This record gives sequence, C-alpha cells and structure tokens, in this order.
Amino acid sequence: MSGSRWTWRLVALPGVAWLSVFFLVAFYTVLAVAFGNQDTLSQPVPHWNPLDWNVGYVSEMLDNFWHGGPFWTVSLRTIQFVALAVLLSLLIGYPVAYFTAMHAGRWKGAILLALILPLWINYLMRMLAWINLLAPDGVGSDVLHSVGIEDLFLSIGLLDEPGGWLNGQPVTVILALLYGYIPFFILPLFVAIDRIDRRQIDAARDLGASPASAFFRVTLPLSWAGILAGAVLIALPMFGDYYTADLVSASTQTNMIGNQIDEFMRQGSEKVTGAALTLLLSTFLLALMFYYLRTTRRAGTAAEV
Amino acid sequence: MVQKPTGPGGLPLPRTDNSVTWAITDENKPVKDGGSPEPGPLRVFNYADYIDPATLKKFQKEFSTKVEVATYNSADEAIAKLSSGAVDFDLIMGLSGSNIVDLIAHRLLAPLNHSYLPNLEKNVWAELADPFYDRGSHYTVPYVVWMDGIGWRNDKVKEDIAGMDVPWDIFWQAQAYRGKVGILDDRRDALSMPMQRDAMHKGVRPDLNTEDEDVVNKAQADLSELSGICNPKVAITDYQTLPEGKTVLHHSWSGDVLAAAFYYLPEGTPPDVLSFWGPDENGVVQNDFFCIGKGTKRPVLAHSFINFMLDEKNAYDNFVNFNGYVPPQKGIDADVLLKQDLIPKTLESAVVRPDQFASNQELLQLSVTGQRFWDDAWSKFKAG
Amino acid sequence: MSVLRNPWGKPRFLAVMTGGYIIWSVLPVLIAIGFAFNDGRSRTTWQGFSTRWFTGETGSVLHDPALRDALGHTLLLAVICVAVATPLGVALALGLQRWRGRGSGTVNGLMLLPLVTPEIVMGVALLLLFLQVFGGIGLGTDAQAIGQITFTLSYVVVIVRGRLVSIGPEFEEAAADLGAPRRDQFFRVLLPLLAPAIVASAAVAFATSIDDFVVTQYLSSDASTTTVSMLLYSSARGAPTPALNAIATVNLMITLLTLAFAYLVYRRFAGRDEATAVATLEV
Amino acid sequence: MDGEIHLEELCKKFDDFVAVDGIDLYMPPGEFFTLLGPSGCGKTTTLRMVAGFERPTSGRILLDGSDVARVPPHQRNVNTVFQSYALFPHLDVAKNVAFGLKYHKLSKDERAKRVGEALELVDMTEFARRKADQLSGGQQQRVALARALVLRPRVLLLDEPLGALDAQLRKNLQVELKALQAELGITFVFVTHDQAEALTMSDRIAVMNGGRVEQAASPKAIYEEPDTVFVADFLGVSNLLGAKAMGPDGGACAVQVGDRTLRAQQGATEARGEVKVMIRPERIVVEPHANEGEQRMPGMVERSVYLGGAYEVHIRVLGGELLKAMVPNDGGAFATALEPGAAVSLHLPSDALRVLIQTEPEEPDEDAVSMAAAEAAQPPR
Repeated sequence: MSGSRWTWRLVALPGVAWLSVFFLVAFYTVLAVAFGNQDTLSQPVPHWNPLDWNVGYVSEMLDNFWHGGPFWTVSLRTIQFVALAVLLSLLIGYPVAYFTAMHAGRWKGAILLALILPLWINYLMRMLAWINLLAPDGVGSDVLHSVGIEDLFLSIGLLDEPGGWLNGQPVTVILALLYGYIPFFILPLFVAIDRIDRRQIDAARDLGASPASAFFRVTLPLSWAGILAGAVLIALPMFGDYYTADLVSASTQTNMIGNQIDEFMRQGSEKVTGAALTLLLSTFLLALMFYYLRTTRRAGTAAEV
Repeated sequence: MVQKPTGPGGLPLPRTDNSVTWAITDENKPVKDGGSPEPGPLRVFNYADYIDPATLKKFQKEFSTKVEVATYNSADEAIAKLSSGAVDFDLIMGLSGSNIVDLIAHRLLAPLNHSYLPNLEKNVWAELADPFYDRGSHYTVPYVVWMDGIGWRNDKVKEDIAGMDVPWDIFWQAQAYRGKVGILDDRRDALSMPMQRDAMHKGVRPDLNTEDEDVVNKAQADLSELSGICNPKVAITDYQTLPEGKTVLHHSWSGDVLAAAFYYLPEGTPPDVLSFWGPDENGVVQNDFFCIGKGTKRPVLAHSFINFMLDEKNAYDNFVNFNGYVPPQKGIDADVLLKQDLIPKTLESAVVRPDQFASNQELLQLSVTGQRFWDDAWSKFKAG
Repeated sequence: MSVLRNPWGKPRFLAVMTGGYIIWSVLPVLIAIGFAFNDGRSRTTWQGFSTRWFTGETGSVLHDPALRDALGHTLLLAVICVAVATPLGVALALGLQRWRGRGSGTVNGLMLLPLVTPEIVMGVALLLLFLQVFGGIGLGTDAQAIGQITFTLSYVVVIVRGRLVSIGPEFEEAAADLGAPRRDQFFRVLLPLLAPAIVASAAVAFATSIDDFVVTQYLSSDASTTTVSMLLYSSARGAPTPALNAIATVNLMITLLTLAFAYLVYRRFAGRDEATAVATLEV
Repeated sequence: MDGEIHLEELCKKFDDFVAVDGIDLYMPPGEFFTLLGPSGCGKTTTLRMVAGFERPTSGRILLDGSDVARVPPHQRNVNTVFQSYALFPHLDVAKNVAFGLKYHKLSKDERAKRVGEALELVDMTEFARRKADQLSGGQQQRVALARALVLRPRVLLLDEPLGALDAQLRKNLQVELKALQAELGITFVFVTHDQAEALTMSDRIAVMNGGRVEQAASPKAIYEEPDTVFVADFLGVSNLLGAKAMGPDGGACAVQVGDRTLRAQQGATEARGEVKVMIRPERIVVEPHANEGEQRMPGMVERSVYLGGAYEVHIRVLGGELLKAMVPNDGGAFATALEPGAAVSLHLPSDALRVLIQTEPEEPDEDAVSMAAAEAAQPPR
C-alpha cells in the first residue's frame, strides 16, 4: 500500500518509545545498579557508564555460588522444585491435553473452557483456596487423609505429621507450583496435539504400527514442540516465583531464588545485591530461552508463544 | 578513647552509654508556637493494623479533619520508601531506635515544638520522654513499647516454658511441634534470639547490637539448626496464627500476643490458652515513636495528633481495644489490666514494665559494616 | 477407530483422568467462593449461608475501608491501564504490521520480551527505574499503572496484529480504489474491521491488570495503593475472615464478565476460532 | 474516447526482484483487454500500478494522455474488482456499493438512485440489505462489480475476478462479464492466468512472462500466430520441434527436422540457424504408415488417449521427438487401430508449420512452466 515508509514508523513510535524507556532503560538500570556501588546509607549508587562498572557485587555472588554458599543452596533448590513441577505437569497434562484434542468429541468445547478458566482466575486466589483446603481442619486435608495419600506421604517422609501440609513442606510447595502453573502448560500442548493431522496417525497404523508404536513414533514426536513450549512457558515464571513458597510454606527450607531477590529488593536494604541476583537469574533464563529457540528452530517448528 | 563506630552518613550511633542529641539546624526549624491546626487531611504512615480505627475516628471528630493512613509491612520497607523520596507524609509512626540514624541521615524528619506536646512530660515514662537516642526529644516521641519473647498455646505446648532455666531453649527442643513454630521475620530480632540464649547459658550480658562477625555468624548457625529441629516459619503474623492454632510456639513481640488475645481470638477460644514469656533482663525491648515528616504542610495538626495519642485515655483505649502494644504511660500497667479482667494471668508478662524496659536492651542502628554482617547472616539463614 | 489409536488403553482411563484434572483445578476455587458466603468467621467450617462478607455492616467488602479501597484501587489501575495500553498497543500493532524493513524485527522482539520475562525481573527493573531514574514519578499509582501498561501492551499488540494479519491489506486498497482518502481508509474501513480485536485486547488488558500481583506490589507505595491481589497475598498467611474470599470472588466475577463480553463481541465479528485463540492468549 | 491507457517503459522492482521489466503497452479505449500469464509473470503488479496500489520504479502510466504514475489510487478514475472481492464485511450490500459515492458531490436521492441502478445492473437488487459474508461467491463478485461500476470509471480493472468460483459459474460469468463490457463500452483490463478465459472474453490479449510482454494481439492472432515459443506453449497444446532453418524457399522456409526437410510457411520464414518449428495437434494429420512423401514423417504410436470426440495420440518420430496429434473419433477403423507400437506417417502441412526464433534468454521458473503446462492440458474451445 502506498504511504511513506515513515508514516508507519511514526505510528509505532509511541509504543516503541514506551517499551524502550520502561523495559530497556529499566533493565539497564538493573545492570547499572548491579555493577554499581552503595553509599554510606546503603542506598544503591548506579554506575551508568559501563567503563565505570564495579564487578564487586556480582563477582561476590558468583563466588558464593561456586563455593556452595546460600545462593547455591537456593538456586539448586529452585531448579529442583521447577524441574519436578514441570515433570509432574507433563505427566498430568499430557493425558489431559491428549484426551481433549483426540477423544473429547462433543465435549471438546466444554472441556476446553474448563481448561482455560483457571488462566483467568487470580493466581493468589487459587493459592488462597488451597491454603484453606490444606489447613489442618480443611476439607482438602480430610480428603487427602481419607483416601490414604496422607499416609502414603507420611510413610515416604514427604510429610512431617498428619495434617501438616502447611508446615513448611517442600512437597506442598511443589504441588502448589504444579497447581498454579499447569493450565499454562496444558493449553499450548493441547494446541499442538489438536493440530496433528489424524490421517498421519491412520497412515502409521496402516503401515503396520501398533497403537503404542504409532503413538510413540508419530503422535509424541509431533507434539514435542508443544511440550517444549509449555515447559518453557511455565518454567520461566516459576523461576521468578516467590509468593507460592511464601504462601503455602514460609519455611526457610522452601525458599526459592525469587524469595531471596524479594528479600533483598523489597524488604531489606541490600538493593545492590538484589539487583546482582536479578541479573544472574535473568542471564540464566535468557540462556534457557535461547537454547529453547535454537532447539525449536532446528526442529523446524518454531513454536508460537 | 575507643573509636566508636559510626552509622549511615557518618553520623554517631546512639547507645545507652553514648546518648545523642540531634541538632536542630537553621534550614530545618520546628514550627512556631501558637499556631492552630491546619485543615486536613493528615497523611499518616504506619505499620499495618497498628492503630485502632476507633481512635482515629475520635481524632477526626475532635479536630474536624480527615486522617489518611498509609501502611507498610516492615521497617526496612518503610525506610526504603521514605528515603527513595517517592512518598511523603505528615506523620510517621511505628519506626524505632534502630531506624533513627537512617531517618536523620536521610533528612526525613522535621523537629518538634514541645509547646504543642504538653502530654509528653505529663504522661510518658521519664526515661522515654528524654531518650538516649534522641536527647531532648528533638525529633521523636514514643508511641508504644514491647519486648521480644515467646508466645505459645498452653493447650498444645505442655512444657513449662517460663519455668525453664533458659526458656529460649524450647525452640531447640521443639521437635514435637515441627511445622507449627514461628520465628520473627526480622533480621535483628531473629538473630538476637540465639545470642540471648547463649548469654543466658553463660550468665553474661550479651551485646545485642554487636558488630562482631563471629557472634553474628554463630547466631545464624544456631538459628539455621532450627530448620532441622522444628522447621520454623519465618513470619510476623503470630497475632493471627497463634489464636487460630496454625502455630503453637512463636518467637513473638509481646504486643502481638496481647493483640491476639484482645482482637484475633476465634469465637469459642478463651484468651487464657495464650501464654507469653519475656526476659526480665538482657533481652530485647524496643519502642516505636511518632515523628513528623520533613515535608509536612500541616505541622500543627501533626503535633496535635501526637499530643492526642499521648493522652492517657486515648492511649489506653488504643492499647486495649486494638493494638496490644503497651504505651509507655505512667498510668498504665499490668495490674490495672488484670484487675479489669482485660488480660488473663498467662499474659501478664506481655505488659512491659518500666524496670524491665530499663534492664533489657534496645536493638539499635548499626554501622554500615556491622549491618552487612547481620544482613549476610540473615540471607544465609533465609536460604535454608 | 479411535480406540485403536490410543496407547493408554481404553480412552475411559483418559476421560477419568481429564475429569479428575478439571475437578482438581476448579473445585478448590469453587469451594473458596462458597466460603465467601459463610455465615461464620471460619473459612474451613461451613456455618450457614450469608452475604454478610459482601455487604454486611462490618468487615464486608462494601463497608470495610481496606477491602473497599483495595477493590477501588484495583479497578482504577485497570481503567488507566486499558485507557493507555489499548491505543498505544493498537498503534504499535499497526505500525509493526506495515513497517517493513530495517528495525521492525528488533522492535518486534522487544515487544515480545515482556511476555517471557518473569514478573519479578520486571518488578525489580521497574522498581529500580522509579527509584534511580524517575524519582519524580516515584512509587505509587502512577508507577503501578506504568508497570502494568508495559506488559499489557504486548498482549494488545499480539491480539490486534493477529487480526490485522487475517484482515490483510485489500480492504484498505479497496477503499482507496473507491476514492477514500487515507483518513477514511483508516476510520471508515480498517478501524471498524479492527474493532472486535480492539475490544478483545482492551478486555484482556483489563483482566490482566486486575489479576496482576508482582509488578503492582513492587511499585506500590503505601496502603492506598494496595490492590486486591496484594491484599490476598498479605492476608492469606494469617487468619483472615471470609471477606477475603468475598473480595476475591468479586474480583473473579469482574474478570470473567469482562472476558465473556469480549469473547462474545469477538465471536460475533470475527468467528469462533479466532475468538478462542484470543481467549487462550494469556498463554 | 475515454479510457485509453498507455504504459511506457514501466518498471517495478521489489528490492532485488524485478516484477515488471520495462513494458510498453497500449490499451485502446472501450476494449476488453486481458493481461495473461503464469503466476509471477508481473501481470498483477502491472494492474496494481495502473490502479495506484504500487508506485512504479520507473516509467509512465498515461490515462487518457496524462501521467498518473504518482497519483494516489483514490484520485484516479479507475476502479478495481479484487481477486477476493474485498467487500467490507461490516457493511451491507447497499452500503458497500454506496461507499465510493461519498467522494462524489451527489444529492442523497441521486446517490440512492445510482446504487439502485448499479445493483440492478448486476441483478442484486433483492440482496441490498444483506451483509457481505452472507452472500455466495458469485453474488459477492457481482456486488464487487457494482461497487466499482457505480463510480462510472473510465477504466475497470479486474484482478482474476473469477478465480475463486467453480467451473460452471465461471463459464456463465465470463459471458455475462463480456456482455456487460460491451453494454457499458468502458475499458476493462482483465488479469488472468487462464488462457481459455482470456481467449473467450478478450478483444486483445497481452501475454506476459518474466516481467515482460511476449506478445500483444487479438486472441486469434495470439493463438494461431504466436510470436514466441513461450506464447505458443502457453496457449493450448503445441508441438515444438527443434529444427535448423535453411532460409527462404519461395514464400516458405526450409527447415530440417531430423533427417527430413520440411517447408514451413508461417512465422519467421526468413530465419536461418537453430529455430523451433511449431504445429498445433489438430493440424497434424495421422496417416497409415505406407504414406510417404512431401511434408511427411514416419513415427510410432506410444499412447492413445481417448478424449471422447477425438483421440490424442502421442507419436515418437524419427530423431526422438514426441508429437501430439488429434485424430477425430469419426467411427472409422483407423483411429481405433492406433495402439501403442503402431507405425504411422505424420502429415505436417506447410501452412500449419510455424517457425519460431528462440529468443528467451532464460527459461520461466519451474512453477510457471508446470502451471502453463497444466493450463495447456485443456484443449482450446
């Protein structure tokens, strides 16, 4: 269409300016603070010029990592929690997404609605719901007790005492993360499975594959992009989560990297340390993101996020 | 003469043996005498749930003005927000001696004019009407006092905690209450607790404002040990969780336990299931104060509010109807409360006595280096 | 033949699993909503039906100043967020869609970044920005609104661009061909065609703002800037009353009504598939 | 007369890709002019430049004598019927048709009258209140036509307007569209890749390839007297034989095909050297093997495809080239005897043989070739 090429750039300009200031400059501020210093009032003194950067705080933090300091402990725990929550999301989410896409029939619309619904319920409200349920006299506690899950968890040491779900149990935090984020995993997975051409599966069967082998050789590989997209989609925010662990546990044994950042940034007076930690977390997540993009691009299936 | 450590901005750090008088400078003078209260609204910055709405209502009615209360959840948060310059208030309450140097260093306060505060001399404990951290009460006037102690549910915890040689030991013997134990989510209070315990075992007086890295780290190690013993929650919601039974043993501020009894008990739970113990000496006592924001446009109204809160009746009502933190008023002590059947005997020791206040210690501002030892230890504890 | 394709045995097992999942994911919330109507103070023991926590004289959403103000502030932020993010996002979507060549790829990447940035990172970045660079704006309502706009902007752009792609350039060309000048090509043709997407994106921005927690918390200054989410966070750990459930319920109803409205508008004008795609956009 | 278009040295580049490579065309007023070619040949780009949607890289577009190359589309008195119709989905049929009238100074009544007339013209009066998406493809096409014609343009541009319709509807509309053009007497510029459609409707056809015009002439001339190998190949089934021209031979050209020398009376009879000789399948006469002599070549049947009215017989001639010939299904025994392996003799009349000089420096891209081949598979009507 006609029109000067500058017109459209001009139209985009306010939005671009907004994102530049409130995203790029904001992020640069994190860098400037993390590589900055503190004044005698413990307030950050950002170093805006990269040539003046003071690597002290960041290197101190890295040092802490290498030598198994508290940041190492917390990071390791965070990775464990996230990995377990993602794995459980896959184990529960795949059959659900698979059923909805392949076998739901006339219920598909209704089930889809039920899958979408949690996305739009306030995360904190969903946590609040579980806190009530898991209280020692809560309905959830009773149910878990009567169906024997409580005994099971007690016997394998995942739970300290009967009804003690909110006593600061790692397992409660992992299950809460699972509950909080799994809807965001199922939807992209559903979309990926739904997009698979059924005739390809029929073709596999026609060529002599058993149902199981048709699944493992055709359906699963074709939904791989969806699995990956869903996993990244929930892993990224989980790495920055602090409220889940705080709400359902508040024990130091379940604090995640987000809790440390929150502690430094919002509660305490160590903003420079907090900024350095934020920087390291972002770098890690950026690397994760790039790895993901490279994998999907190589597979020729750049997943839509 | 020993070189005393200095605090933020190179200012002196007040100690009981090193009292400080904060200068009143020409560029920041108190409001002149004889003014009348400005029209509102009075903008107040306070801890969440830290003043009785009824008291506020009364003030608003008496002065035909409005009060807007903004709240914060921790002193660190308040200092961070105030010193960022992002917020501005007429009156700040809830901060304590451990924040005074920050407040002065950041030039956040306006000096007081005592002609507007007749109740200060009339009602307040003598030692707090002229405290060592602010000689002459140039900038601050006390609001309430409290001490750190142990709050517990005597229907669930069977040990006679108050009768133990070192009651703090209960936390290290709390295997039975695993998951239902709480530690105050405040680095100074929490880390000073094992220091007190150590000192009590040794029969010495601890320095709870120590800047000795080894002492701080030892405290952190002791505290971290608790994770394995009773997996404590780190929280300041004991005034809600103790009455609900979500926790049964808590490292508590005395005021929170009284507040729990006054206000937060569920229907059907009698107040005498709550017990409190606090040390008579060598423990932690603290006091909060009122101060006036430097940028205030309503200095006389702000003074009026302070004076109103220092009125014995108002202080008493705010204390027993809501807050639970003891105002350092000459006319209010535990005996009065017991007689009026307002608190059960089990909570008698949660009402801080002047003699207790004198022989315990306040947690005070540290030097920047000292602060870092405590911060690092705390982050290590928090990392689990 | 579907049975043959299924490696899990009978689909009945899958059906049970899906049903179980849905119950697990939705029922706790329904129970929480139920307790908003509890007559007693407990959030775990049912003591009869009542709306006291919504409209009662004391401690209700309507009459407790803390709750009422939190709800009011939440809605205020949502309105500001929609009012700014929608036009800004629509313009950015149009610009990006038409701006071919140098720079557009970079801007596109920049626009998508907030969608994959964990909220705490954005919260920290914006907090430091407002403390170190924009001290003049400071923390509080303005900062909260700016923070929310920054990431809802991306949602608006993604939705509007999706619609732009499906519309294509030919309608504007047709208008030009029929004699419509630039202005009319935009206002008489493109804008009406984009309207459902704009409504949908505004609704998504509104709902996202209402449910936001981290950025809003990081940029808050004091109690007057407390939102419902922040209230849920700070109270859930203690011993709140069912009023907390009540305010969460009100919050949820506002969100769902907004989205249902947007879904219907979108479906009416742009077809069901696209509407479903928008509804799932938060992914 | 109004509606005359001259394209002069018209060029359009998209970055490095040359879509239209300096074409000169004359479109006389009141004619049905067709731009024909495979996809990617530049015909749509040419049309879009005339409409004003693309700005030429260089060259001139003269509309009734004035250069409009830099005039924006809404200021040109030409209108377009789009491939996808581009009816505004948020407006009903009448409002769609009335859309452009807003930019003409007309009274309300006059406007309504013009809309009514236009809808009547395309027989859509009863659908005036329907939304565009409630119409069938054919109806949409009519509305698009009415929407453009209501503005009384000097030139109507049609970008593959029948492409989305099924075969039967398409045939009917071809006739209607041609009739409409005759009735209105305005210039139609029609873009299509369908050679049959082009031949049926046009007064004049320009065959385009690779951004250039290969030949512009009447349908008959294009089909029967193609100037280039591409044109010959693109329009209908052609047999193209590699040959060596040996110069004029009394009004004809002697060409050597394999070991035979034939006389070709059509085309570049002056040529010498490597050429192509073309003959339409229906002009080849298949005779029994015994027939020898002038203009004849022996061959062997490879396939015989039954087409109903005729057989298309594929015959391999000496020298290896494969020719297609049409053998009428006249009920005789000869046609049915043409089974694979049968030896035959082909008669290639000299007045049906056309000498073409191979000018193309580059082959059309593969897609274009296969598309052209697909089109060519249909026998001309």
